[in-house]
Amino acid sequence: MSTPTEAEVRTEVREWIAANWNPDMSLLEWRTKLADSGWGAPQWPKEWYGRGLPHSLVRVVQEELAAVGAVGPAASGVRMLAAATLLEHGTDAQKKKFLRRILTGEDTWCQFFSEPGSGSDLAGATTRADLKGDFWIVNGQKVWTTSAHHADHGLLLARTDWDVPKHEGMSYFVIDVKQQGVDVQPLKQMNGHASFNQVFFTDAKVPKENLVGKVGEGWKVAMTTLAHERRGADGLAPPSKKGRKEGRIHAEERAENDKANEPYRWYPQRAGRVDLILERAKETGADKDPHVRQEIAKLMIMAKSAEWTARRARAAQQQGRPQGPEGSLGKLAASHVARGCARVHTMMTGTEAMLTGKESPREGIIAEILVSVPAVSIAGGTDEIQRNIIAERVLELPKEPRFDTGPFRNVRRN
Amino acid sequence: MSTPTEAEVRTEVREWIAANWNPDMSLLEWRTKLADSGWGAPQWPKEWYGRGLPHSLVRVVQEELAAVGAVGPAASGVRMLAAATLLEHGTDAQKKKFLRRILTGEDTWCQFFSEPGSGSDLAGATTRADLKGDFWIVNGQKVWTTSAHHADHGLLLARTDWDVPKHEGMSYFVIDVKQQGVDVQPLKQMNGHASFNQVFFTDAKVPKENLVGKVGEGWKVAMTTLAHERRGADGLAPPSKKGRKEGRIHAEERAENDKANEPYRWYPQRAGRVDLILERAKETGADKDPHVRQEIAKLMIMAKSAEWTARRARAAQQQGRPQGPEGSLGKLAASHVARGCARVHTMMTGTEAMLTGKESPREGIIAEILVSVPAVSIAGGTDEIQRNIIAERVLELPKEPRFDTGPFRNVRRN
Amino acid sequence: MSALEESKSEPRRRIQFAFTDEQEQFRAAIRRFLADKSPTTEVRRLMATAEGYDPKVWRQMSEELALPGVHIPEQYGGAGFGMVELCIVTEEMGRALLCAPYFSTAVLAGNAIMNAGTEEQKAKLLPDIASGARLATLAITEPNGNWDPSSIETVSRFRIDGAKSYVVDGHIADLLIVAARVPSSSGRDGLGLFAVEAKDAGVERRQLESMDPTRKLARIDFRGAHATLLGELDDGGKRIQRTMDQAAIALANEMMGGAQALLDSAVKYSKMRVQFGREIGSFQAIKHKLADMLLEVELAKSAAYYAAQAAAINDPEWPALASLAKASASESYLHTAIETIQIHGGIGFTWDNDTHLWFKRAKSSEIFLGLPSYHRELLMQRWGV
Amino acid sequence: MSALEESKSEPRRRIQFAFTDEQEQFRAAIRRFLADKSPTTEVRRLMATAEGYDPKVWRQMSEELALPGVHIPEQYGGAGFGMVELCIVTEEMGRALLCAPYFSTAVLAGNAIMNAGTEEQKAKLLPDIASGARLATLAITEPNGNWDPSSIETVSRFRIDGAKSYVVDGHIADLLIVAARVPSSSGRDGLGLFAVEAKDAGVERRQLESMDPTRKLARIDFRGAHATLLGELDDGGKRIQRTMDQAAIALANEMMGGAQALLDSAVKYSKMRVQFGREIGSFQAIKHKLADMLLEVELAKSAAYYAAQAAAINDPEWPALASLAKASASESYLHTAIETIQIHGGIGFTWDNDTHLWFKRAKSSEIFLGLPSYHRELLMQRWGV
Repeated sequence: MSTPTEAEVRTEVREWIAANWNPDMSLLEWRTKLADSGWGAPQWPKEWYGRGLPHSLVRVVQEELAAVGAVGPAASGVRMLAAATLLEHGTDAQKKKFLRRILTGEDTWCQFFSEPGSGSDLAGATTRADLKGDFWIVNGQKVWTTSAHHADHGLLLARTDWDVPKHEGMSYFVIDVKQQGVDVQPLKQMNGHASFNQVFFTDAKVPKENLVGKVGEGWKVAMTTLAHERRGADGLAPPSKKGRKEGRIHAEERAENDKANEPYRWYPQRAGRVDLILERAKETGADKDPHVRQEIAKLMIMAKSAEWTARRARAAQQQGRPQGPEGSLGKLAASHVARGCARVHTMMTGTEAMLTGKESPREGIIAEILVSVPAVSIAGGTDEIQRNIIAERVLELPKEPRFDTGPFRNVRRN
Repeated sequence: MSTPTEAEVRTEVREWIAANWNPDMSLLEWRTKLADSGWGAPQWPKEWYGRGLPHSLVRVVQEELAAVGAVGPAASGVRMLAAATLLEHGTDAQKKKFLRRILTGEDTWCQFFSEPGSGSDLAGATTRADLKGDFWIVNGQKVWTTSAHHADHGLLLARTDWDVPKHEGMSYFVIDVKQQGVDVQPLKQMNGHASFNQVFFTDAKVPKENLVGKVGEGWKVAMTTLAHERRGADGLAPPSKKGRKEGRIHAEERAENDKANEPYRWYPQRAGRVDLILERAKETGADKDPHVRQEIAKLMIMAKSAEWTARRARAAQQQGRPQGPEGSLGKLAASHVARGCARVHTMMTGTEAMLTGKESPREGIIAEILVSVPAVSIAGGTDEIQRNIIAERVLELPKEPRFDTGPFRNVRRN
Repeated sequence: MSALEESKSEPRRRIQFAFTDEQEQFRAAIRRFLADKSPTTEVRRLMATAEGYDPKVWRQMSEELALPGVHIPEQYGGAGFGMVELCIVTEEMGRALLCAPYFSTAVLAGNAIMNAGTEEQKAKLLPDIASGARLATLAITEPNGNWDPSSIETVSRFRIDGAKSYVVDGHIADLLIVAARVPSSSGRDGLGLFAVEAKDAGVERRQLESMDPTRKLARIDFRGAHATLLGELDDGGKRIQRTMDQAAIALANEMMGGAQALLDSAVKYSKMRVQFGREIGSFQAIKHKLADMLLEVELAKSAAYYAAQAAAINDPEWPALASLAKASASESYLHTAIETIQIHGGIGFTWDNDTHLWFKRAKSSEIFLGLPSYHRELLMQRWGV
Repeated sequence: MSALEESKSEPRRRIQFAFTDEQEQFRAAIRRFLADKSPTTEVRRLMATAEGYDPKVWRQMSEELALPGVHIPEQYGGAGFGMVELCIVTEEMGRALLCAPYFSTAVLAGNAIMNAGTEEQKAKLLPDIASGARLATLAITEPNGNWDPSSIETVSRFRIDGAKSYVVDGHIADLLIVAARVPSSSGRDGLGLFAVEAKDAGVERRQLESMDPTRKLARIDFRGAHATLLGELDDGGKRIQRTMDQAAIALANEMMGGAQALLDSAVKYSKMRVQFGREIGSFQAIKHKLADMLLEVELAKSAAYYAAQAAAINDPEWPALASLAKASASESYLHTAIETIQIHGGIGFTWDNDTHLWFKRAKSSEIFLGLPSYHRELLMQRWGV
């Protein structure tokens, strides 16, 4: 069967929407329709809640949904990484069991990769899974998990073989979070937020059929998850911006989004709020100080240049040219910008920057910047790891000699 | 025999000076007296041109020599490092042959350690010495040698065994520089000066008896030389500052000093001339610019703090306390100060800093700073090597894993 | 303290680049005391209280070690030492992040009274400070946050009116030393230091939410409170400035104690933490970062020590050095804190890891008494540039 | 150039974040030419001459590649491209460190005439510039070294009097475009650009000893030399500023070509040089330094490219961006040069190693047209802050 044209798709989806969309439905009712019709994830295979459309036509579906203000499938958090990973590596039984409830939003997912002892060195995980009868028995600790306290399922990377090199001894599982043996604790940060969890596994159980990929291929499967994470959300319908926003369904969606976005409320402050720099300069009178002007200019030059560098990277990609070094540099630039912001915000704010909370400048936003910025050069890979990546992958400098080869059992670890 | 008292030494040397000093002597004549009497190097053993005095009494001799404006023994350049090394590791024949002529200034010395292929990694030297009959035959290249074109003898570190680890296969020699087979070339720097030489050895000869220490112990002997180099001149009489400076002997000494100091003329500029910063601020009007004032203050704070840190190190040493980290940090601080000076001098000088030579500010001194400062973070051990030393020796962090163990023949090199 | 007492008799006329054996013993005694009384469990407990200190520990510090009066002459009940010993105390307190009204009572109020009070006033006020019986503080800055005394607007003669803010331990002090000016004066003229009882009906105090919970700040409104001028009005501006310069030096030393504590913890963690099969401290990225941190800490520490020595012998350059040391310590402490978090990685950003306690002190101390750029400009002026 | 000619017809209205295929081909052609004509052996030969360029190579650049007129409209004998292509040329020349009077003739004088000249003047002066037949330059700065046109003191009406300095290629230019003011004007008023023949009896030129021997500078004294006003006096100040802003953008791009050449050489050396049994590029100290250098170069390059694009489409923000790009390129180029020497170690400080040639260009370009701090302040003013 040949691929339909853009016009055909547009007509078909428009008709389907006209027949089915109603903002007074419940969110679940509507998303069930989306999943069963395949319009919720049109690029997924027909047999798995999609319509097998090429990526280039997904936009058409999104446009039509947005045109009437229709809500999309559940897409927040880790669930779409789970879907992408299962579509690539899962068994049919797994796809059947999990994919539909991902789209409908009935299940919430989280990711169990990082551990206290393996941060920069993710492949050094020591959480273990041992096969006993029909179950893998899981023991260990994971950390930096977002929203584990809401999650139904977790993507788990655990060690199943200690006698092979580190990357070869891990397996990948879907674990039921809501079971005895999985203890989810909040992890409070220095800025007072608790956006992450630490999770303790004590003889937690994973049924054999929840192994994703083969035993020992966990690293490979995890790479799929991480690649999708880096790429961002996978072309699924973003929350629609147009159309009426009244009706039961929108209220339900807003509640869902609020819950999903809660852990990320301080992220703009972590990045330094460069958007406030010039405003604050005027507001505080710092724009009269020749030295502060220099510091502001240095910071704004860096921030602007980082933005343009990212756009150069995207433009090169769009032209199908090799992406060039621009993409990999963004994270490092973001650290510099954030640290620069903390410095300049302090200079501009002066003594008031000793305060925090409601009474402090911008109702605590400035204070939150100052205590959040230190995370930016750590989260998602430290600056040091970024420099290694840039040096080895972009500049092709010789690799760091390794000391963690051979059977993992013998590798030095924490 | 017991150690004489300070008063005894003072009386004895004063009488000797009264009987012998005369500024109309030739420099050689006077220094021969100094060497033969032992007053030129009173802390050296009696049998080797000294008087066996403790270091604490050397000052007394220096004071008495200085009091009449008497010239000291020849001390410039590498000759005192040679003497210290020979006193510790040399044979009696070597001491007899070389030490006296070091004090009299009849011989000039230089040091052949660094090579083009072994800069930071001094023990990676590949200049070779092979024993043929009664001579070691030397082939290879040395670099960064100061005043080799004036030198009579060189302290040579050369590889004599390629089948043992790098530090164990080197030997230490005294080589006659003025022979066929030793080709001394000037090495011009980016600032236009040629303070160093590169030296090519082609079947150059070293008589067997000029081996210092045992075969294979060259690294150990070189460490003695380097330790004395780091410690600076070894308590020998500095050029006297008091007293009459007329007479033949002073003219001869000035000529000698001018020649010895010639390679170092640009060193103050290499260090950045922090002494000129405040003067130049007034001279250029940069002291009116609030931003430049901040930059000046940052620089001066660093420079002053570096000075005080060095004094803390000396004070701790004098109190016999562990020296603490202050000493090892000086070189790194000097790099920061020099780079800061180059930056601030540029800001203050402005457009005139595009010029060089006589017509440029301060008759070329500012320009010379700008093109000389890059050497400060390299010469005498790069900043990177300094950081390794500080981290490993002061903070006692784990050592860098090594890739140059085993027989030197198999070690990767340039 | 007996070893220390001997050293009092030796007048020092030159800057010393090493502490005396007696000073080192004094430091060791304080360090032992604080290791015992101010572990981070205690810091965390106290920073969560409204008062922010433990009266029992304060009593012990006062009675056993006589710390609040270390720099107060013996005739006023103090130990009779000077700036160098005071700065040894603050350095060790900064290292341990002690939660106690020491900086307010001893450094700010104590020096203010010594700088401005008449013999009679000193004899009346200092003994209670030296003994730790009363808590006190100095109120300088006003809600505009300006650290230059010329900008003071609070007015006083026998009654005081105005508002002060960012007052350290202002919520618990018994005695408030307030910088104010006589009506219709301006600039550096007409300024004076006034003693006000905190319990006066004209005093209204409100604790502010401070970024650094280990150092409490308050806003204080004065509405006709009774005030006693300390000394004369003649050179009140100078006396205020002198007090602030001494405070800057004591703060710089306190900061370097904190910076050293952070550096030590970063070094320790980097020797212990293993990633990729080796201690992270064996990677040059960490190694060289730590070497740079050490350099920065040592340089700023040299400045802080030098300034204390210069103030102790009343070297004419000492006010310039106060600004130099404050600017240097501010940059060094904050940078050390940022890099210590970085070396700890994710764990360093968590609440349960202790690093953020020092980070917040570093950030807040960078600002307290004036930002580095303020002090650099002051330094240039004081150097006559 | 045929591929390029097609692109001329497409008017671009938006900032482009990638070069077109035609622009990439143009760049490749220039790079090949310069690799052939301007190896460092040639740079070293020419920098030691008084003229500082090779007339034969200049002729080839002009005739084969039509470079001097790349940005000059076709009706005046140019190739009819704009700022983006001009900046591609300067970037490649900066990379190769070409010794030639291009910046003076094409960038400075060419733009000055286009900005200020009447139709008649452009028709008279530009063809010889586009064809490379005449060398020209722009004399702005005076011996006081100030880059702000308001500070110009040289006066002119029909005769010109005053002194100019730091004039690029002033010793070999045939035509001098001189920024001067009418008598008794001041500030931005009364300024204009004047054409003066270098051979006029009232012109005295003296080459200055420049730190960067690949870019020659001259001092020019005018004593009653004949001068022709280009265009009108009305907004002479604006036309001068526009010329300088264009020059700043072209220079920023030139600098980034140089910075990239240095970075490439540092990367290459670090892969080749072995110490302690491994390539120095395998040490994190070097690895991370190079990663930081790459970031700095890419950021500054993005700014230089963006500014050229903005000027090409006459985006209202482009003068601000000229200052932004110049400040950014200055810091980046100089830092890259310093670190490239550092990575080379001792050899990097020698005369025979090529690094210092770029270092001196970097140092001198940091200053030329105004220091980074000057341009940062200008940027803030232009942003309305």
